[in-house]
Amino acid sequence: MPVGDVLPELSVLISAVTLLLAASFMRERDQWLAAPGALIGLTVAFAFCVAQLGEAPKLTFSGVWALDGASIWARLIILVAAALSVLLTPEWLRQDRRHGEYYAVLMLGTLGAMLLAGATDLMQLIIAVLLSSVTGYTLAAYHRNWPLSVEAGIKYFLVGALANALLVLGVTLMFGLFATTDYGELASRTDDGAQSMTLVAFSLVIVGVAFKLAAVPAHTWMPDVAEGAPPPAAAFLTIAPKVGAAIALARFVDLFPQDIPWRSVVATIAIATMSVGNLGALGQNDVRRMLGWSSVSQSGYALMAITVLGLDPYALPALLFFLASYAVANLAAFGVVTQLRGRTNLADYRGLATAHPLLAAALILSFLSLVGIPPLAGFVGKLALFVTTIESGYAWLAVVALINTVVSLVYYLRVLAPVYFAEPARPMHTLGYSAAAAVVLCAFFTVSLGGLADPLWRMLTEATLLP
Amino acid sequence: MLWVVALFPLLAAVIVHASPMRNRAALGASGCGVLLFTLLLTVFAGLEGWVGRFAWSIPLQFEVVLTSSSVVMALLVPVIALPVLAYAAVHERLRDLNRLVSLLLLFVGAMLLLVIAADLITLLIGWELVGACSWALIGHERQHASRAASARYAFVMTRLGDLGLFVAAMVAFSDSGTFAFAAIETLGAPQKTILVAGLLLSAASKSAQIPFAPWIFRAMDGPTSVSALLHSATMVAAGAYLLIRLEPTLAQVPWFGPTAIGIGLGTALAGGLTAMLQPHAKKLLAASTSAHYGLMFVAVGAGYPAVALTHLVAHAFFKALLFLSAGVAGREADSFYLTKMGFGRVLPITASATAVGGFALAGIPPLGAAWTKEMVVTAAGHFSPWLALVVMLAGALSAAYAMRFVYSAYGVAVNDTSATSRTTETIAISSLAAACLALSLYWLPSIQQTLGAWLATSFPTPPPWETIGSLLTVGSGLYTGLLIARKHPALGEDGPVSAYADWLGLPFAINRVVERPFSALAQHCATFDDAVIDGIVRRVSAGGLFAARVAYRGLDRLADGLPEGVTRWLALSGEDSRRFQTGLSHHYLAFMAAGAVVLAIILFAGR
Amino acid sequence: MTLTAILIVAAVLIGIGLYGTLSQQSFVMLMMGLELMLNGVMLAAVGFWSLTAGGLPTGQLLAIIVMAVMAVEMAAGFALITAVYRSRQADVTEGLTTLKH
Amino acid sequence: MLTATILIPLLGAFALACTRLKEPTYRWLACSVGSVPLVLLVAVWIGFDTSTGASAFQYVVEYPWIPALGIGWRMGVDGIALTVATMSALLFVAAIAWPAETRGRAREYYAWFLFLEAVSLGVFLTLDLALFYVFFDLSLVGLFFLIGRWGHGDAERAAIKFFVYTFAGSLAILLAIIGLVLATDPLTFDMRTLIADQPLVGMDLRATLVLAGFIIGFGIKTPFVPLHTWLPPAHVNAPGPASAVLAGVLLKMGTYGLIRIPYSMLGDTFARYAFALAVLAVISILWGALVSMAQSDLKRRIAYTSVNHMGYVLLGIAAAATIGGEQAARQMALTGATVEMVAHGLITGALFLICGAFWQRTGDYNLEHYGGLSQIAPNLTRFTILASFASLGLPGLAGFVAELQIFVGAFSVYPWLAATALLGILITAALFLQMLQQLFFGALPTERGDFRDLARVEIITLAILVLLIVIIGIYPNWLLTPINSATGLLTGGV
Amino acid sequence: MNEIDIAFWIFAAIAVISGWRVFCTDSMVRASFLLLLSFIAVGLIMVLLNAPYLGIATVFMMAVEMMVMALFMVMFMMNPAGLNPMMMVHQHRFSIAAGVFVFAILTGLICVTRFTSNPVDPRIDSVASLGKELLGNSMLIFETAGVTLLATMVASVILSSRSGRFGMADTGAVPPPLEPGGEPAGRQPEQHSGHAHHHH
Repeated sequence: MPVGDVLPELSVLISAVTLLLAASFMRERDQWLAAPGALIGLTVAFAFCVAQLGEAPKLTFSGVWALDGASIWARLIILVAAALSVLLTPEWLRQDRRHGEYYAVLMLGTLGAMLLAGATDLMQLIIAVLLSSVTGYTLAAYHRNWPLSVEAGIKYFLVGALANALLVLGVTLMFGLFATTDYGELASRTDDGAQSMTLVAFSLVIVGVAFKLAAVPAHTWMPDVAEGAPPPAAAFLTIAPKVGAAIALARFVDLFPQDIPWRSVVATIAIATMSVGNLGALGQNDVRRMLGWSSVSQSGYALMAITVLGLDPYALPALLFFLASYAVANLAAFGVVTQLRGRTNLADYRGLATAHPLLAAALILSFLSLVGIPPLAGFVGKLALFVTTIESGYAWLAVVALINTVVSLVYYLRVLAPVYFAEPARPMHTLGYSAAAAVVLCAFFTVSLGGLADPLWRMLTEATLLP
Repeated sequence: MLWVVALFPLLAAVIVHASPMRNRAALGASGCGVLLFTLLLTVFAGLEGWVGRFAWSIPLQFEVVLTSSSVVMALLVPVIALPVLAYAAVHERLRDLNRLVSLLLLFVGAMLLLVIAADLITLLIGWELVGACSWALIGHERQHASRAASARYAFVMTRLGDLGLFVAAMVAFSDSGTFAFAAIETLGAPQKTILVAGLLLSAASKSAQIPFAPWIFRAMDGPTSVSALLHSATMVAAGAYLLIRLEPTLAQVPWFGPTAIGIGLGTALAGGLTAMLQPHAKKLLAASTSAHYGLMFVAVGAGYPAVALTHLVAHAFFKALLFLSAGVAGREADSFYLTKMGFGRVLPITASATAVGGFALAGIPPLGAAWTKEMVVTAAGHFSPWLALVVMLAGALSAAYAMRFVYSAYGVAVNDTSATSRTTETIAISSLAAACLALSLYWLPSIQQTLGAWLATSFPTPPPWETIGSLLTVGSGLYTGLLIARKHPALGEDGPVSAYADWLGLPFAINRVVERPFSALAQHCATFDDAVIDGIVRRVSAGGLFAARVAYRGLDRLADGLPEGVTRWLALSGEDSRRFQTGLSHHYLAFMAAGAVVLAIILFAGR
Repeated sequence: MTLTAILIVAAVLIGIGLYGTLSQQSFVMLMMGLELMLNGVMLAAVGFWSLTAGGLPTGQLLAIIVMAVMAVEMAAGFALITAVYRSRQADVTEGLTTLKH
Repeated sequence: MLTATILIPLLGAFALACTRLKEPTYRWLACSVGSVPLVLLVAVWIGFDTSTGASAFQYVVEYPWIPALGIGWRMGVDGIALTVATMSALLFVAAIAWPAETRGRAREYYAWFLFLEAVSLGVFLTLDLALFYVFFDLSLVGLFFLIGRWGHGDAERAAIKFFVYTFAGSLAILLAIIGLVLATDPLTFDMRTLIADQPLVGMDLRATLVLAGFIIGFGIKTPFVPLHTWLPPAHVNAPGPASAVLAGVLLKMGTYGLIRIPYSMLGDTFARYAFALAVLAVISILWGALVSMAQSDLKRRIAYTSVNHMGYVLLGIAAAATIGGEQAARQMALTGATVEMVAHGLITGALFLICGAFWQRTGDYNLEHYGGLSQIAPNLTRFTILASFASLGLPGLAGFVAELQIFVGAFSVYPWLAATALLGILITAALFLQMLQQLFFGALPTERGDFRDLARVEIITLAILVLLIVIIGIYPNWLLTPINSATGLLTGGV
Repeated sequence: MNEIDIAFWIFAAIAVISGWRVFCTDSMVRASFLLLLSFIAVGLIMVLLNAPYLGIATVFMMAVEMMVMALFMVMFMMNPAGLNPMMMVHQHRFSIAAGVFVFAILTGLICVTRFTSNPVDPRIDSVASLGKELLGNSMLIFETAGVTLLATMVASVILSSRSGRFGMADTGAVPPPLEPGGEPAGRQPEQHSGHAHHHH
């Protein structure tokens, strides 16, 4: 049993369990110590992941687990996102009695997202989705005494339960058709002409994964979670599962030959997702909810790369880079929200630039990056997306994305305008130092990923997708 | 090197303007000094045969030379400007006098540049500068908005003509690759046609010919000295001069002669009539200016540029003289209406000088102007005898209004009690009168010989019937004028005549046909721009939000209407029904299930 | 007892389950619908295992996975329902409409 | 050298943003930092080799940014870029020096201005398409904040409209750039390579679409009718210096981009649609002039004249692009277009600064509410009259040099269009004279009795601009030589 | 039509009918027991399909689960004993349509799809092979499933337990206030939430 191949996951798991035990023995006022503990665990996992970068891409655990560029990079992004959201947490949950367990759940959620990225077996996929979902519900509902939070949690759950049921159904049908759940064998058996049942099974699985990706038609939980969940958790939930799911989806669709017109399906989902997300965000006066909608639309952009997967060598690197840029920018935005003690009403943001220039700068940077203003990370990500999409002959998709980008600019500016142009009415209280540190880090990444994009990009271009 | 002739006054103008000089004496002296020096420069340049070349870039080459005709003009401009400026220094109000003087110098400089130009661009530059100066001079008294309006009217009207010059330059370059006058000869026939049309257009507008004439009345809002200079040697003269300078080229186009003559005669008659009906001294003179430049057009059109030139010179002197004296009378009467004037007894010198000018205007021998007018008649006669008769008629008209002006302004009248004329004014006026008298030398055959030799042409000899005819017409004209002045001194001040007195209603027509529709058009465009063009943009942006709502409503029916039908949909609160994210989990579930089906359908469709 | 027969029975169960999921207001009843769906799925899985996969162990594992999914979701679901009930006194989907638009 | 030209103000902006000083010090600090690029560019100008056979782009520097995508920090100038960039630098110094109402936020105000200067110069100086886009977008960001924060009236809305509208254009440009660049192998954003091997030759449909993208994008920025309606509100609500920069510098990015990218890199396709562009240009000329004529708002009026003048530029470019035109004429047209960019930058810059002066004194742009100012504000009157006459193309001033060449050049390619466009200068004359009349002539309204004349700083700033306008009008050789060295190459001459 | 077939059909009938009745009964407790019945029937079908282990496992697991569910009803669902009739549904027609549609589609496809016919050899020891699979090829999956179950337990404890080591577990489980001593940001739930309108 090649334990070495899952060292990162193991370290995350072990630290999760450790935290759980520690939390049940630590005194209440020491609970925050779990945060540094979690950071240590994530750092170790990160180190192991980096170590894996060197190795040649391979399938282990008899084809269940992929160690390729895609999964490794995705897991790195997930780990970073998790670490940053951990930084946001301790001050936020200070007075929560179950402070310590939070980190355990978060770690397990991280594990689930990582497993999503690496799964090359349909059953493994199911379990990964399940793990990240069940932890996700918990994180979303973590403010057990706060109506919005639990409401977000149960809505997340209801959508998730059906999605998983459909996923399981799809997988079972797949098994019935091909008598296997292993990607490698699937790829070899899907070649001979697809039956109608295959199409049904395929679309069921797609919906199941789309739920994790917060893509239409299973996107409905995203705005609720973004608004209701604790902002640190929302930051995590809008990023980590999405990253994993994007890779999982890419892996899955890549198995199927052209006589299943999956490109048009993915393209449709992409357009629907980015449009619905943008239209939803357009009228929002609630910043957290707006961020939720905007991250729906961002999934749509990511799907562009999946649409053209295999048509252009840059598709996969573009996807990874875009996910990375999205992750840092989105984290920065949620970080600012957290640091402002969950301030969410648009009007409450008036004059932020005067009250807290640095936070305002971070917010501006993250929003501009989400729009794709150069030379920020988001720009390079979008540029790569557009390049690969157009290169693969899907220029019309790029045009749709372009229009959506313009629309998105409007609602980002609707926030930035009061932030910068108005004067503050009341003093704006902030949370604490670690959240501030997280914000600064994210802003820094947002800038540097754009300015110094080359090393990352060059490494990403080597990334591979198995099988 | 020849550039100096034009650049010196321009530069001097800037210096004077920058200088702290504010009192009359200093300004007058310096201005006159500048003009004198310019005059000397011109003479010297003429003797030395200076030329000038200058280039902005390879295609943009400029050249200035002195031809026989341009020498005459180049001398004439400062000679006339000298007394006018001296007069201005004492006559005009002290406020802004410094600006007035420097503008006058600028005016002269620009005119000189135009005169010595040997390529279309230099010409264009001088041409437009003259226009701009005229704007500043007409609107000189800034506290009156009406003056500025008149200045604008004049400038826009003349710039409309300038476009002709632009076109000419464009044609010349597109065909020959250069702008030099020399190259114009080589143009192809069609290009030449356009070019000549352009030149004629700009000349007509500058020289206040029909239909551009009305601007010259608006120009009367400027100070008297400005009018004097503007009508005699600069602005208005430019048009006629252009035709004289380029006549050999122009004449190569068959239709040029008739057209020029047509414009000229039309203006001569219309202007003469207008002037005769005009009770306003300056406007009377202004109309007569148009008329006389019309005569010059006729001469050029008939192929006698030299004749036109000589007439231009003569006209310059007496017209400047008349304006100056009109200015004195106007100041004393505190109005330019002839009925208020009549200072023959108190200002005898001015009066007699004015008489000289007036007779010259009327074309009474032995004054030089009479000869030049005679030459015009002859030239026209060479083209066709009937033309000669019409020109005589124009002459009669000019005699008539000349008489009216002299008699009313400086005749013996009731309000002829007290009036003063400043010495410098008197000197300026009388010097000009002397010049008018001196021009009587035109009649001497020897002088005519030398002139013809100098201008490389020979003057036509008038057949006797023409001489007699014109003498008779002049006589009858004088009589008519006297009649008007005595019997109907206020003719044209009011009543139906006054309408005709303003260019026979031409400005009214222009206002109705051009100005109003144009401003209306502008307004409509602005409205359209805001309402439609920007409107579309606003719609699009609003459409975004609208699309959001519609999308929600549509999808909401899917998530909600579909399940339970409209009734159920109505059961939800209005806000919910407007948004797709109803907040009701089972809608999300339904939507997801439906979505899975849709995906499958797409897959099936795609096979 | 043919595969088709088994699958049709499964289909019936899935259909009923979906109906329950979409139609029930009470969270608990809704989850019963989900259970029923998964029940059908499980039947189908075993059917496949036994009649098309020639006893390939993966089939059994799949069935177990389905069972796991069922269990996990039940557990999480009940926990959430409890939490909601405590904080909102809500037990039906219509009870939670604060988060919308 | 060019790198420093961009980096110094950029770093200066950040440095300024992090300091705590007194209000006036910021102004002079920013002014001195902002004038460094001007000095450097003048030095570049002096050293610029215009002899025949000299390489088109000089002072080239190149560092990799994303080599995998062929993106790099590439800088270099030809005659056009050099002249336009230098004008922009000068205008920025003027705008910074201009006394502005910073509402207690001097630090950010001047920091944004330096930032804007850096990125705007970047647009003109870069030789890398990706970098071009980067700077192009950043300029929008900078101006968005300047207008929104220090503008007046409904500044926020105007700022957002401006940003969204022009951002849409720039995204169109982005797509076009990608479509263009993807035809190169290996992938590169290097302008010189793209100019050299005209990547889209032979791909008609794709070339057309790419061209359309560029035309829309730059058309919005320039702006041409009917894509111009973002301009008036942006101008009206922007502070004087900002709109001076907007009109003087940012609008040039559109036309400069047209020359630099589609004209140079899509030669054939661009030529095929040159006539359509020329028609568009004439429409812009007449429409801009007409609509401007009907405006009673000082700033709107001048804003619309910008539409008119940029129409001239477009006409020149279109004429220069046409196949079959006389080379000399096409070169003249293109030179004229470039000179018009410079001239319009200076003239309109001056005019908008003057507008700023009006607003600071009265907070009112309505022409109806003015009159007779020449009696109490002679200096203001002087400068305004000069600038207006320059704008209506009076000989001896900069505008004439440009428009003459445009008309003459365009005429031998499109006689009728050029002749029609001539009407533009007539209407412009009318509207400017009317504006002058309403502002300065006639009786002085009582409520304007306390109108201050220009202060010393304002006089100096305007004097420099106007002096330059006059010099260009009388002796433009120093300007025409470098421009011609570039246009000669661009129009296939020596 | 041998006895196995008969048995199958009987079980199938039980599964389906009881499944259907789940949503027609008035008491949730009854509903849960009906569901259990359906599960048991399915489990027995599994036994018929040579999967005794799975069958039995299902039966037991579901038995337990349904007990839990029943407990829930009794704990705090309204109307546990179903004394008065209960019909709480929404989007009813759509749901029926959806159910029928899915059934029809699946059935149709099942009939047209060509499944490879490869029945299991009755003689193999299915349990042993399953064990080998779990600890062999599919070990990672199995392990992950275990982790998932762990996570689920943690999650349900966190969410549902009323009190913890430090007293009431929920106290303080709210966002920090926007201003010290103030309310957390975000909208407040409408008052009417609770046993919301039940439409029929």
